Amino acid sequence: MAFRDDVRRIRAIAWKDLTTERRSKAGFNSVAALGVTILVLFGFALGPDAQALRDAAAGALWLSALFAGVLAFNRSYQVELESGALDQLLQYPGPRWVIYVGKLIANSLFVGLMLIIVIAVGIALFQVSIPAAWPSLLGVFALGAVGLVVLGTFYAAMASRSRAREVLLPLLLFPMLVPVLLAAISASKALLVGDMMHEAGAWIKLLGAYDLIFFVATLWAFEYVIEV
Amino acid sequence: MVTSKSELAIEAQGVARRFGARWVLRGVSLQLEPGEIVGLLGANGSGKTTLLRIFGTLLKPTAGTALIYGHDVARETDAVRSELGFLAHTPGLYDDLTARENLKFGAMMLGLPAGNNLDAALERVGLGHVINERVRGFSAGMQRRLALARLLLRHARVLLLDEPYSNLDTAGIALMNEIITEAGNAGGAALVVLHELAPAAGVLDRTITIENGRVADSRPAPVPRLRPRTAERAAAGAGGGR
Amino acid sequence: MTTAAPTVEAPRPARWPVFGAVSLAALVATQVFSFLTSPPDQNMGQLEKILYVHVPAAWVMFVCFAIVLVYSLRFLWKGREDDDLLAAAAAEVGAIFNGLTLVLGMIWGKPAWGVWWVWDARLTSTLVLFLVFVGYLALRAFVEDPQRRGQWSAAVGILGALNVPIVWMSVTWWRTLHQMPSSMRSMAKIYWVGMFANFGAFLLVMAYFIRRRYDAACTVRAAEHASQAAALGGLD
Amino acid sequence: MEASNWAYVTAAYAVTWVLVLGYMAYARRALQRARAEYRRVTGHEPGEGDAV
Repeated sequence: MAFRDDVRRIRAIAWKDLTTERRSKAGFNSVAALGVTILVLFGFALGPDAQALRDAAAGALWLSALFAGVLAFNRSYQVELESGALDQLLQYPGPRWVIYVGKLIANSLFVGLMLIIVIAVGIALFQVSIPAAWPSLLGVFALGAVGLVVLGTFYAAMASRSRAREVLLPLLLFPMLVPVLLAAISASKALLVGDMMHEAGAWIKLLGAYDLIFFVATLWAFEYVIEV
Repeated sequence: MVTSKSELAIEAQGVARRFGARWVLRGVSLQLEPGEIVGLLGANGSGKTTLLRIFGTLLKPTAGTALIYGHDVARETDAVRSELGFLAHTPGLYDDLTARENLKFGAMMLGLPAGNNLDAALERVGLGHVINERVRGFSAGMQRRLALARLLLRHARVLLLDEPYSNLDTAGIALMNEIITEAGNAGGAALVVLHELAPAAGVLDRTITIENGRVADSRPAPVPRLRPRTAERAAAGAGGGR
Repeated sequence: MTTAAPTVEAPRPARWPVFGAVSLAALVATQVFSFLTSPPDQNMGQLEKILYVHVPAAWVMFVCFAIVLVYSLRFLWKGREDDDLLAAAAAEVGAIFNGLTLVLGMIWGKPAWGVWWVWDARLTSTLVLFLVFVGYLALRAFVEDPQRRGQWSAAVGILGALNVPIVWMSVTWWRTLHQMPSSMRSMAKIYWVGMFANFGAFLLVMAYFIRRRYDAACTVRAAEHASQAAALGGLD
Repeated sequence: MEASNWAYVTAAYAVTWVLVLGYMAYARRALQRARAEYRRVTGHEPGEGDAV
């Protein structure tokens, strides 16, 4: 019974966040546009040589997603802070982790959609040919995105409510995401060239373990972060 | 010396709160019985809102104890939250949701049905004509009415209202008073932060003045509260103080 | 009558300065000892002597971050403010030793590898750890409310500590899947004696540092509590 | 190689000692400031009874 209440609350928060985000299209559009812009800038930095571009494609893609994603995470709490909505949100009874999970779902869809756009543009710009193992590649993107969103949503709950939120979120988040970035970039890179060394599997396992560990840890710690 | 649970609706014992180096509350003690409606007066920065937010589980006291129906606001937050109706200074609405969607969100979070009851609440606060319009276009007064409709959904035993009359027109003030009085007559307690007494005339039992973070004065309201017949009130009070 | 914020007492000035002097003397002694006992390495010449400070500094840094983890968990569990202050002191001292480890690693790297920095697994994960705890200290600097600062930084500290083995693993794979693994060459026994002696001395210095920083934090908080008592005008 | 190595070893130990002594001085100053503030507020030395 209590569990059904929690599920309903999670649904309410995810629905509310997504509806708000959908209605203010400007938010999503500008975040996705920023992701694409960063990708283009990477293209300039890496030069016109096709092979160099292809080699760096996976790294450029993930970094663009990361930089654009950071904006999305702070936005997710901006809605709550604008007219004191967080005060009301905290007034509802029930465990606090439902707020986190609701926001996690909304942010996952948001970042997932952005990632699709960035990937599509990246494939074209960096002259990448889609490998035969594309379902695994999709899995890598999903696992990497989850890692990104889990920690991003968690740290934004603090950063968005502190002074200097613009600098604090990346400062806290980026070092924590090193394993995700290494794993996602290495796995994508390996899969793009056909995974001759069979190293993608290990990275995918690492991504899965990372996601699981930090999902559980943040779920537990969220109450301490949001309640003060 | 904790009083037995549910004897008092709202109670503070030496509540103090510090922000940085500044002491906003310096040991506030007060008690509200079930059915009591109390106005909280005081100059700007005297600590009224801070006290209200402590009762509303949004701030933890730096020292002292605050209780709602015997539940400690710092520890038994869930029990306290299911008793509370909190109207903050800001309406706390989502601008890109419609009036009805804002209520629907509240109802879902509270585990209430989201059907005709929402429209009825909106009608009651005079927003029946803008049910499906987005809050972004609402005036400040309309937003406050919507926040009031959301408050009505909760059927709370304790109302914490922070300057509830600001931005409201005459009809809105009358509506607010009606809702506060109803809650009081049903045995609920209300703590109302005010910066002037006039709009709350005939609503309050008592006023408490906060000065410099302490209770400076507690006295009966200048205009006594209009009550229904005593028998009803006694019955309602007994029911509320169960 | 309950009090939400447990009080912190100002520690009286004790014999910690003596302890500090002793630990400094120990550090001098162990360094002299290791200098005298270590023969020059065949390949590295005198360079091996850097390891006597580099490796113990890295170990001490891990000890510090273990303290951060333990006391952060304890703070969230019990809510005692002094646990938070101790975790913060350990984080700061840990960051100092972390920075020392990095600089010494670079000083070692220049003659050994010919460059100041290589993306070696050890150096890289030490750098990542350093950044995590710079974030921890930045967060503390940006948040005033003690309760909020305590709970937030405890969460950041716990997640950061949780990340250490994962970072280590990922960076190691990242290196070894493409290149030869970088491992320490086997060393003569006499090096290990010097290493552990230095580690012991560093531990004493670490304990002294943490204690001093913790004392300072407690004194500051106790002064604030005292001004609270004054503000409350004897209202207990 | 030998000669230049000594320079690196010296640098390493210099960095270590500068850091250790520097941090020690910093910690000492911070503690003294905290104690001065405590004396100003309470009118007595830290640790002399009256824990709140």
